[in-house]
Amino acid sequence: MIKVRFFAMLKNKTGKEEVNLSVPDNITLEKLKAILKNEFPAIAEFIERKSIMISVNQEFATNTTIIKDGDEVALLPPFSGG
Amino acid sequence: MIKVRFFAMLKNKTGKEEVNLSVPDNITLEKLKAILKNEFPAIAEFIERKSIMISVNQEFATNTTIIKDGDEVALLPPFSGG
Amino acid sequence: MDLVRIQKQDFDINKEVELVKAASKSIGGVVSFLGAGRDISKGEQITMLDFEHYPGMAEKKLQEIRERALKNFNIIEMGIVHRIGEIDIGENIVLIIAAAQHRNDAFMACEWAIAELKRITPIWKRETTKKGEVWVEEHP
Amino acid sequence: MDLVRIQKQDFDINKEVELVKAASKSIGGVVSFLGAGRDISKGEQITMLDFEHYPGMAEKKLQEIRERALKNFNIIEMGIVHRIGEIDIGENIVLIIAAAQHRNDAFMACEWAIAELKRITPIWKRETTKKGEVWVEEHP
Repeated sequence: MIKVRFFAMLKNKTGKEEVNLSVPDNITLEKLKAILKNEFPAIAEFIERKSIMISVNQEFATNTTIIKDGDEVALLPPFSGG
Repeated sequence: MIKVRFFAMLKNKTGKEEVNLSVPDNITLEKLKAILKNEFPAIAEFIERKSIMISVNQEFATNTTIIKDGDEVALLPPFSGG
Repeated sequence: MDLVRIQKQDFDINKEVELVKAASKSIGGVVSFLGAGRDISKGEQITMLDFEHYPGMAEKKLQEIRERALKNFNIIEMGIVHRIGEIDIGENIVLIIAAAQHRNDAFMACEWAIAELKRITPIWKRETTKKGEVWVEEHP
Repeated sequence: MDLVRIQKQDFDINKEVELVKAASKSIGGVVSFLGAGRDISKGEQITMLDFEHYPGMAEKKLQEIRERALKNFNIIEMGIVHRIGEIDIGENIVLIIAAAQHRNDAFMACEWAIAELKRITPIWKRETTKKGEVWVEEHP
Protein backbone atom coordinates (compact mmCIF):
# COMPACT_ATOMS: atom_id res chain seq x y z
CA MET A 1 0.00 0.00 0.00
CA ILE A 2 1.32 3.44 -0.94
CA LYS A 3 -0.11 6.90 -0.41
CA VAL A 4 -0.60 9.10 -3.47
CA ARG A 5 -1.02 12.86 -2.98
CA PHE A 6 -2.35 15.42 -5.43
CA PHE A 7 -1.69 19.15 -5.37
CA ALA A 8 -3.08 22.30 -6.96
CA MET A 9 -4.69 21.66 -10.37
CA LEU A 10 -4.20 17.90 -10.05
CA LYS A 11 -6.29 17.94 -6.89
CA ASN A 12 -9.02 19.73 -8.84
CA LYS A 13 -8.80 17.33 -11.79
CA THR A 14 -8.95 14.16 -9.68
CA GLY A 15 -11.25 15.60 -7.05
CA LYS A 16 -8.94 13.97 -4.50
CA GLU A 17 -6.27 15.13 -2.06
CA GLU A 18 -4.83 11.74 -1.30
CA VAL A 19 -5.51 8.12 -2.08
CA ASN A 20 -4.19 4.85 -0.62
CA LEU A 21 -3.30 2.52 -3.44
CA SER A 22 -2.32 -1.15 -3.55
CA VAL A 23 0.51 -1.63 -5.98
CA PRO A 24 3.10 -4.39 -6.49
CA ASP A 25 6.03 -3.90 -4.12
CA ASN A 26 9.39 -2.56 -5.37
CA ILE A 27 8.19 -1.36 -8.76
CA THR A 28 9.89 1.53 -10.53
CA LEU A 29 8.29 4.93 -10.72
CA GLU A 30 8.00 4.38 -14.46
CA LYS A 31 5.73 1.39 -13.83
CA LEU A 32 3.82 3.27 -11.14
CA LYS A 33 3.12 6.07 -13.62
CA ALA A 34 1.43 3.57 -15.95
CA ILE A 35 -0.73 2.38 -13.05
CA LEU A 36 -1.59 5.96 -12.07
CA LYS A 37 -2.57 6.83 -15.65
CA ASN A 38 -5.06 3.95 -15.62
CA GLU A 39 -6.27 4.72 -12.13
CA PHE A 40 -6.73 8.47 -12.74
CA PRO A 41 -7.58 8.99 -16.43
CA ALA A 42 -8.51 12.64 -15.72
CA ILE A 43 -4.81 13.43 -15.20
CA ALA A 44 -3.25 10.88 -17.56
CA GLU A 45 -2.07 13.57 -19.95
CA PHE A 46 -0.50 15.53 -17.05
CA ILE A 47 1.44 12.48 -15.86
CA GLU A 48 2.71 12.12 -19.43
CA ARG A 49 3.89 15.72 -19.60
CA LYS A 50 7.43 16.38 -18.47
CA SER A 51 6.48 19.52 -16.55
CA ILE A 52 4.84 17.39 -13.84
CA MET A 53 7.33 16.28 -11.21
CA ILE A 54 6.84 13.34 -8.90
CA SER A 55 8.25 13.08 -5.41
CA VAL A 56 8.72 9.95 -3.34
CA ASN A 57 8.87 10.54 0.40
CA GLN A 58 9.22 14.26 -0.28
CA GLU A 59 12.28 13.94 -2.54
CA PHE A 60 12.23 14.41 -6.30
CA ALA A 61 12.13 11.03 -8.01
CA THR A 62 13.03 9.73 -11.47
CA ASN A 63 11.67 6.92 -13.61
CA THR A 64 14.13 4.48 -12.03
CA THR A 65 13.23 5.29 -8.42
CA ILE A 66 11.93 2.17 -6.63
CA ILE A 67 8.58 2.50 -4.87
CA LYS A 68 8.28 0.55 -1.64
CA ASP A 69 5.40 -0.32 0.62
CA GLY A 70 4.40 2.65 2.77
CA ASP A 71 5.96 5.26 0.46
CA GLU A 72 4.35 8.64 -0.03
CA VAL A 73 4.18 9.54 -3.72
CA ALA A 74 3.13 13.07 -4.69
CA LEU A 75 2.18 14.43 -8.10
CA LEU A 76 3.49 17.96 -8.38
CA PRO A 77 2.24 20.30 -11.10
CA PRO A 78 4.58 23.13 -12.21
CA PHE A 79 5.53 25.23 -9.20
CA SER A 80 4.46 28.85 -9.03
CA GLY A 81 5.70 30.07 -5.67
CA GLY A 82 7.80 33.15 -5.07
CA MET B 1 34.60 86.83 -4.24
CA ILE B 2 33.96 83.10 -4.21
CA LYS B 3 33.18 80.70 -1.39
CA VAL B 4 35.45 77.66 -0.96
CA ARG B 5 34.21 74.72 1.10
CA PHE B 6 36.20 71.84 2.57
CA PHE B 7 34.88 68.43 3.55
CA ALA B 8 35.99 65.43 5.58
CA MET B 9 39.79 65.04 5.71
CA LEU B 10 40.32 68.32 3.82
CA LYS B 11 38.45 70.14 6.57
CA ASN B 12 40.80 68.55 9.11
CA LYS B 13 43.91 69.41 7.08
CA THR B 14 43.00 73.07 6.52
CA GLY B 15 41.28 73.50 9.86
CA LYS B 16 38.54 75.32 7.93
CA GLU B 17 35.01 74.55 6.83
CA GLU B 18 34.64 77.41 4.40
CA VAL B 19 36.57 80.46 3.27
CA ASN B 20 35.62 83.50 1.22
CA LEU B 21 38.31 84.17 -1.33
CA SER B 22 38.96 87.06 -3.72
CA VAL B 23 40.01 85.70 -7.07
CA PRO B 24 40.10 87.19 -10.61
CA ASP B 25 36.68 86.89 -12.24
CA ASN B 26 36.00 84.28 -14.96
CA ILE B 27 39.12 82.20 -14.41
CA THR B 28 39.20 78.50 -15.19
CA LEU B 29 39.10 75.90 -12.48
CA GLU B 30 42.62 74.95 -13.53
CA LYS B 31 43.82 78.45 -12.60
CA LEU B 32 41.81 78.44 -9.41
CA LYS B 33 43.49 75.19 -8.37
CA ALA B 34 46.90 76.91 -8.62
CA ILE B 35 45.62 79.72 -6.40
CA LEU B 36 44.17 77.22 -3.90
CA LYS B 37 47.44 75.30 -3.74
CA ASN B 38 49.24 78.51 -2.76
CA GLU B 39 46.53 79.58 -0.37
CA PHE B 40 46.23 76.20 1.38
CA PRO B 41 49.64 74.49 1.26
CA ALA B 42 48.45 71.84 3.75
CA ILE B 43 46.25 70.33 1.04
CA ALA B 44 48.33 71.19 -2.04
CA GLU B 45 49.17 67.55 -2.68
CA PHE B 46 45.47 66.56 -2.38
CA ILE B 47 44.45 69.16 -4.96
CA GLU B 48 47.11 67.69 -7.24
CA ARG B 49 45.76 64.15 -6.82
CA LYS B 50 43.14 63.06 -9.28
CA SER B 51 41.03 61.34 -6.62
CA ILE B 52 39.95 64.74 -5.30
CA MET B 53 36.91 66.07 -7.13
CA ILE B 54 35.90 69.70 -7.23
CA SER B 55 32.35 70.94 -7.54
CA VAL B 56 31.20 74.38 -8.63
CA ASN B 57 27.74 75.34 -7.42
CA GLN B 58 27.21 71.71 -6.42
CA GLU B 59 27.95 70.24 -9.84
CA PHE B 60 31.12 68.32 -10.69
CA ALA B 61 33.54 70.62 -12.51
CA THR B 62 36.50 70.10 -14.83
CA ASN B 63 39.69 72.08 -15.43
CA THR B 64 37.95 74.16 -18.09
CA THR B 65 34.97 75.15 -15.93
CA ILE B 66 34.80 78.96 -15.58
CA ILE B 67 34.58 80.32 -12.02
CA LYS B 68 32.42 83.40 -11.63
CA ASP B 69 31.89 85.87 -8.83
CA GLY B 70 29.66 84.41 -6.11
CA ASP B 71 30.32 80.77 -7.07
CA GLU B 72 30.52 78.08 -4.42
CA VAL B 73 33.54 75.84 -4.98
CA ALA B 74 33.89 72.69 -2.91
CA LEU B 75 36.87 70.37 -2.53
CA LEU B 76 35.62 66.80 -2.29
CA PRO B 77 37.87 64.00 -1.05
CA PRO B 78 37.10 60.44 -2.23
CA PHE B 79 33.52 59.55 -1.31
CA SER B 80 32.83 56.76 1.15
CA GLY B 81 29.08 56.73 1.55
CA GLY B 82 26.85 53.70 1.20
CA MET C 1 11.88 32.48 15.35
CA ASP C 2 13.26 30.29 12.56
CA LEU C 3 15.19 31.83 9.69
CA VAL C 4 13.24 29.70 7.20
CA ARG C 5 9.47 29.53 7.49
CA ILE C 6 6.20 29.02 5.65
CA GLN C 7 3.30 30.80 7.29
CA LYS C 8 -0.16 32.23 6.71
CA GLN C 9 0.37 35.59 8.40
CA ASP C 10 2.26 38.54 6.96
CA PHE C 11 5.86 39.14 8.01
CA ASP C 12 7.56 42.21 9.46
CA ILE C 13 10.54 43.06 7.24
CA ASN C 14 12.35 44.93 10.05
CA LYS C 15 12.13 41.89 12.31
CA GLU C 16 13.21 39.47 9.59
CA VAL C 17 16.21 41.67 8.74
CA GLU C 18 17.15 41.94 12.43
CA LEU C 19 16.95 38.16 12.75
CA VAL C 20 19.39 37.73 9.85
CA LYS C 21 21.66 40.59 10.96
CA ALA C 22 21.90 39.07 14.46
CA ALA C 23 24.19 36.38 12.97
CA SER C 24 27.27 38.62 12.94
CA LYS C 25 28.60 42.12 13.47
CA SER C 26 30.65 41.64 10.30
CA ILE C 27 27.58 41.99 8.09
CA GLY C 28 28.00 45.03 5.86
CA GLY C 29 25.50 44.38 3.07
CA VAL C 30 21.99 42.95 3.27
CA VAL C 31 20.08 42.29 0.05
CA SER C 32 16.39 41.43 0.22
CA PHE C 33 13.95 40.22 -2.37
CA LEU C 34 10.30 40.86 -1.57
CA GLY C 35 7.66 39.33 -3.84
CA ALA C 36 4.28 41.08 -3.85
CA GLY C 37 0.89 40.25 -5.36
CA ARG C 38 0.58 42.02 -8.71
CA ASP C 39 -2.79 43.20 -10.00
CA ILE C 40 -2.23 41.99 -13.56
CA SER C 41 -0.89 38.70 -14.88
CA LYS C 42 -0.71 37.94 -18.61
CA GLY C 43 -3.15 40.77 -19.29
CA GLU C 44 -5.74 39.51 -16.81
CA GLN C 45 -6.91 41.59 -13.86
CA ILE C 46 -6.25 39.64 -10.66
CA THR C 47 -8.49 40.14 -7.65
CA MET C 48 -7.05 37.57 -5.24
CA LEU C 49 -4.21 35.08 -4.86
CA ASP C 50 -4.17 31.81 -2.99
CA PHE C 51 -1.03 29.79 -2.28
CA GLU C 52 -0.93 26.09 -1.54
CA HIS C 53 2.17 24.16 -0.48
CA TYR C 54 3.25 20.59 0.13
CA PRO C 55 3.66 20.69 3.92
CA GLY C 56 6.97 19.23 4.98
CA MET C 57 8.54 19.04 1.54
CA ALA C 58 8.21 22.79 0.84
CA GLU C 59 9.86 23.66 4.16
CA LYS C 60 12.61 21.13 3.47
CA LYS C 61 13.33 22.65 0.07
CA LEU C 62 13.57 26.17 1.52
CA GLN C 63 15.98 24.89 4.19
CA GLU C 64 17.99 23.24 1.45
CA ILE C 65 18.15 26.52 -0.50
CA ARG C 66 19.46 28.34 2.58
CA GLU C 67 22.10 25.68 3.23
CA ARG C 68 23.27 25.62 -0.39
CA ALA C 69 23.41 29.43 -0.46
CA LEU C 70 25.59 29.45 2.68
CA LYS C 71 27.86 26.85 1.11
CA ASN C 72 28.10 28.24 -2.42
CA PHE C 73 28.17 32.00 -1.83
CA ASN C 74 30.33 34.12 0.44
CA ILE C 75 27.43 35.10 2.67
CA ILE C 76 27.04 35.07 6.43
CA GLU C 77 23.33 34.32 6.80
CA MET C 78 20.11 33.88 4.83
CA GLY C 79 16.45 34.01 5.80
CA ILE C 80 13.48 32.86 3.73
CA VAL C 81 9.78 33.37 4.56
CA HIS C 82 6.97 32.37 2.20
CA ARG C 83 3.31 32.98 2.90
CA ILE C 84 0.48 30.59 2.02
CA GLY C 85 -3.29 30.92 1.92
CA GLU C 86 -5.23 33.90 0.57
CA ILE C 87 -3.19 36.97 -0.30
CA ASP C 88 -4.59 40.25 -1.52
CA ILE C 89 -3.17 42.31 -4.37
CA GLY C 90 -0.25 44.41 -3.11
CA GLU C 91 0.39 42.16 -0.13
CA ASN C 92 3.70 40.49 0.62
CA ILE C 93 4.18 36.91 -0.63
CA VAL C 94 7.82 36.00 -0.10
CA LEU C 95 10.91 37.51 1.49
CA ILE C 96 14.49 36.34 0.95
CA ILE C 97 17.27 38.09 2.86
CA ALA C 98 20.95 37.51 2.14
CA ALA C 99 23.56 39.08 4.43
CA ALA C 100 27.27 39.27 3.66
CA GLN C 101 30.36 41.26 4.48
CA HIS C 102 30.28 42.70 0.97
CA ARG C 103 27.29 43.57 -1.14
CA ASN C 104 28.17 41.65 -4.31
CA ASP C 105 27.97 38.31 -2.52
CA ALA C 106 24.63 39.26 -0.98
CA PHE C 107 23.20 40.29 -4.37
CA MET C 108 24.33 37.07 -6.04
CA ALA C 109 23.03 34.81 -3.27
CA CYS C 110 19.65 36.57 -3.07
CA GLU C 111 19.13 36.47 -6.84
CA TRP C 112 20.08 32.79 -6.97
CA ALA C 113 17.85 31.90 -4.02
CA ILE C 114 14.64 33.36 -5.45
CA ALA C 115 15.25 31.66 -8.81
CA GLU C 116 15.95 28.37 -7.03
CA LEU C 117 12.87 28.79 -4.82
CA LYS C 118 10.69 29.12 -7.92
CA ARG C 119 12.38 26.10 -9.48
CA ILE C 120 12.32 23.50 -6.69
CA THR C 121 9.82 24.52 -3.99
CA PRO C 122 6.42 22.79 -4.11
CA ILE C 123 4.27 25.88 -3.77
CA TRP C 124 1.41 26.71 -6.12
CA LYS C 125 -0.37 29.98 -6.84
CA ARG C 126 -4.04 30.22 -7.74
CA GLU C 127 -5.14 33.49 -9.28
CA THR C 128 -8.72 34.69 -9.09
CA THR C 129 -9.82 36.74 -12.10
CA LYS C 130 -13.24 37.76 -13.40
CA LYS C 131 -13.17 34.56 -15.45
CA GLY C 132 -12.68 32.41 -12.36
CA GLU C 133 -9.86 30.73 -10.52
CA VAL C 134 -6.77 29.47 -12.33
CA TRP C 135 -3.75 27.55 -11.06
CA VAL C 136 -0.72 29.31 -12.49
CA GLU C 137 1.74 27.35 -14.60
CA GLU C 138 4.86 29.48 -14.58
CA HIS C 139 6.93 26.85 -16.37
CA PRO C 140 4.58 25.15 -18.82
CA MET D 1 7.64 61.47 3.34
CA ASP D 2 10.07 61.84 0.42
CA LEU D 3 11.31 58.79 -1.46
CA VAL D 4 14.86 60.17 -1.39
CA ARG D 5 16.25 61.48 1.89
CA ILE D 6 19.35 62.08 3.97
CA GLN D 7 18.66 61.99 7.70
CA LYS D 8 20.24 61.48 11.12
CA GLN D 9 17.63 59.09 12.52
CA ASP D 10 17.27 55.41 11.69
CA PHE D 11 14.69 54.33 9.11
CA ASP D 12 11.89 51.78 9.33
CA ILE D 13 12.32 49.31 6.45
CA ASN D 14 8.62 48.34 6.47
CA LYS D 15 7.59 51.97 6.07
CA GLU D 16 10.14 52.67 3.36
CA VAL D 17 9.02 49.59 1.41
CA GLU D 18 5.37 50.60 1.80
CA LEU D 19 6.21 54.08 0.50
CA VAL D 20 7.81 52.59 -2.63
CA LYS D 21 5.09 49.94 -3.10
CA ALA D 22 2.40 52.64 -2.91
CA ALA D 23 3.48 53.74 -6.41
CA SER D 24 1.60 50.95 -8.18
CA LYS D 25 -0.39 47.74 -7.74
CA SER D 26 1.62 46.30 -10.62
CA ILE D 27 4.73 45.93 -8.47
CA GLY D 28 5.64 42.26 -8.24
CA GLY D 29 9.28 42.37 -7.17
CA VAL D 30 10.98 44.64 -4.65
CA VAL D 31 14.75 44.42 -4.20
CA SER D 32 16.38 46.26 -1.31
CA PHE D 33 19.98 46.92 -0.44
CA LEU D 34 20.66 47.69 3.21
CA GLY D 35 24.14 48.83 4.19
CA ALA D 36 25.10 48.25 7.82
CA GLY D 37 28.06 49.29 9.97
CA ARG D 38 30.60 46.46 9.99
CA ASP D 39 32.83 45.84 13.02
CA ILE D 40 36.01 45.31 11.03
CA SER D 41 37.49 47.27 8.14
CA LYS D 42 40.85 46.36 6.58
CA GLY D 43 41.70 44.29 9.64
CA GLU D 44 40.99 47.12 12.08
CA GLN D 45 38.36 46.82 14.81
CA ILE D 46 35.83 49.65 14.37
CA THR D 47 34.02 51.06 17.38
CA MET D 48 32.05 53.89 15.77
CA LEU D 49 31.18 55.41 12.41
CA ASP D 50 30.43 59.03 11.58
CA PHE D 51 29.04 60.16 8.23
CA GLU D 52 29.36 63.69 6.85
CA HIS D 53 27.65 64.95 3.71
CA TYR D 54 27.64 68.01 1.48
CA PRO D 55 24.16 69.34 2.26
CA GLY D 56 22.25 70.15 -0.90
CA MET D 57 24.62 68.46 -3.32
CA ALA D 58 24.36 65.02 -1.70
CA GLU D 59 20.55 65.14 -1.81
CA LYS D 60 20.69 66.31 -5.43
CA LYS D 61 22.92 63.39 -6.41
CA LEU D 62 20.61 60.85 -4.75
CA GLN D 63 17.63 62.38 -6.59
CA GLU D 64 19.61 62.15 -9.81
CA ILE D 65 20.34 58.46 -9.15
CA ARG D 66 16.63 57.76 -8.65
CA GLU D 67 15.70 59.61 -11.85
CA ARG D 68 18.35 57.88 -13.92
CA ALA D 69 17.32 54.50 -12.50
CA LEU D 70 13.69 55.15 -13.47
CA LYS D 71 14.81 56.14 -16.96
CA ASN D 72 17.38 53.42 -17.62
CA PHE D 73 15.81 50.38 -15.97
CA ASN D 74 12.36 48.87 -16.31
CA ILE D 75 11.38 49.72 -12.75
CA ILE D 76 8.29 51.41 -11.33
CA GLU D 77 9.73 53.23 -8.32
CA MET D 78 12.91 53.69 -6.30
CA GLY D 79 13.55 54.98 -2.79
CA ILE D 80 16.92 55.95 -1.28
CA VAL D 81 17.60 56.85 2.36
CA HIS D 82 21.11 57.56 3.69
CA ARG D 83 21.88 58.31 7.30
CA ILE D 84 24.46 60.81 8.52
CA GLY D 85 26.06 61.53 11.88
CA GLU D 86 27.23 58.94 14.39
CA ILE D 87 26.29 55.35 13.62
CA ASP D 88 27.05 52.37 15.86
CA ILE D 89 28.33 49.00 14.63
CA GLY D 90 25.46 46.89 13.33
CA GLU D 91 23.23 49.90 12.73
CA ASN D 92 21.63 50.74 9.39
CA ILE D 93 23.49 53.21 7.14
CA VAL D 94 21.75 53.22 3.79
CA LEU D 95 18.66 51.70 2.19
CA ILE D 96 17.95 51.50 -1.54
CA ILE D 97 14.65 50.01 -2.67
CA ALA D 98 13.89 49.20 -6.32
CA ALA D 99 10.38 48.06 -7.25
CA ALA D 100 9.45 46.56 -10.63
CA GLN D 101 6.90 44.31 -12.25
CA HIS D 102 9.56 41.64 -12.60
CA ARG D 103 12.41 40.85 -10.27
CA ASN D 104 15.31 40.97 -12.73
CA ASP D 105 14.77 44.66 -13.40
CA ALA D 106 14.58 45.38 -9.67
CA PHE D 107 17.83 43.49 -8.99
CA MET D 108 19.67 45.29 -11.78
CA ALA D 109 18.45 48.76 -10.78
CA CYS D 110 19.21 48.24 -7.09
CA GLU D 111 22.71 46.94 -7.75
CA TRP D 112 23.44 49.82 -10.12
CA ALA D 113 22.06 52.42 -7.71
CA ILE D 114 24.24 51.45 -4.74
CA ALA D 115 27.36 51.39 -6.94
CA GLU D 116 26.43 54.79 -8.38
CA LEU D 117 25.68 56.18 -4.90
CA LYS D 118 29.18 55.24 -3.78
CA ARG D 119 30.64 56.77 -6.94
CA ILE D 120 28.96 60.17 -7.15
CA THR D 121 27.40 61.09 -3.80
CA PRO D 122 29.39 63.51 -1.62
CA ILE D 123 29.16 61.53 1.63
CA TRP D 124 32.18 60.65 3.74
CA LYS D 125 32.67 58.00 6.41
CA ARG D 126 34.93 58.44 9.42
CA GLU D 127 35.85 55.26 11.27
CA THR D 128 36.86 55.29 14.92
CA THR D 129 39.35 52.57 15.82
CA LYS D 130 41.64 52.10 18.83
CA LYS D 131 44.25 54.04 16.86
CA GLY D 132 41.98 57.04 16.49
CA GLU D 133 39.64 58.48 13.89
CA VAL D 134 40.25 57.99 10.16
CA TRP D 135 38.41 59.34 7.13
CA VAL D 136 37.90 56.39 4.81
CA GLU D 137 39.24 56.56 1.27
CA GLU D 138 37.36 53.85 -0.56
CA HIS D 139 38.76 54.86 -3.94
CA PRO D 140 42.31 56.05 -3.30
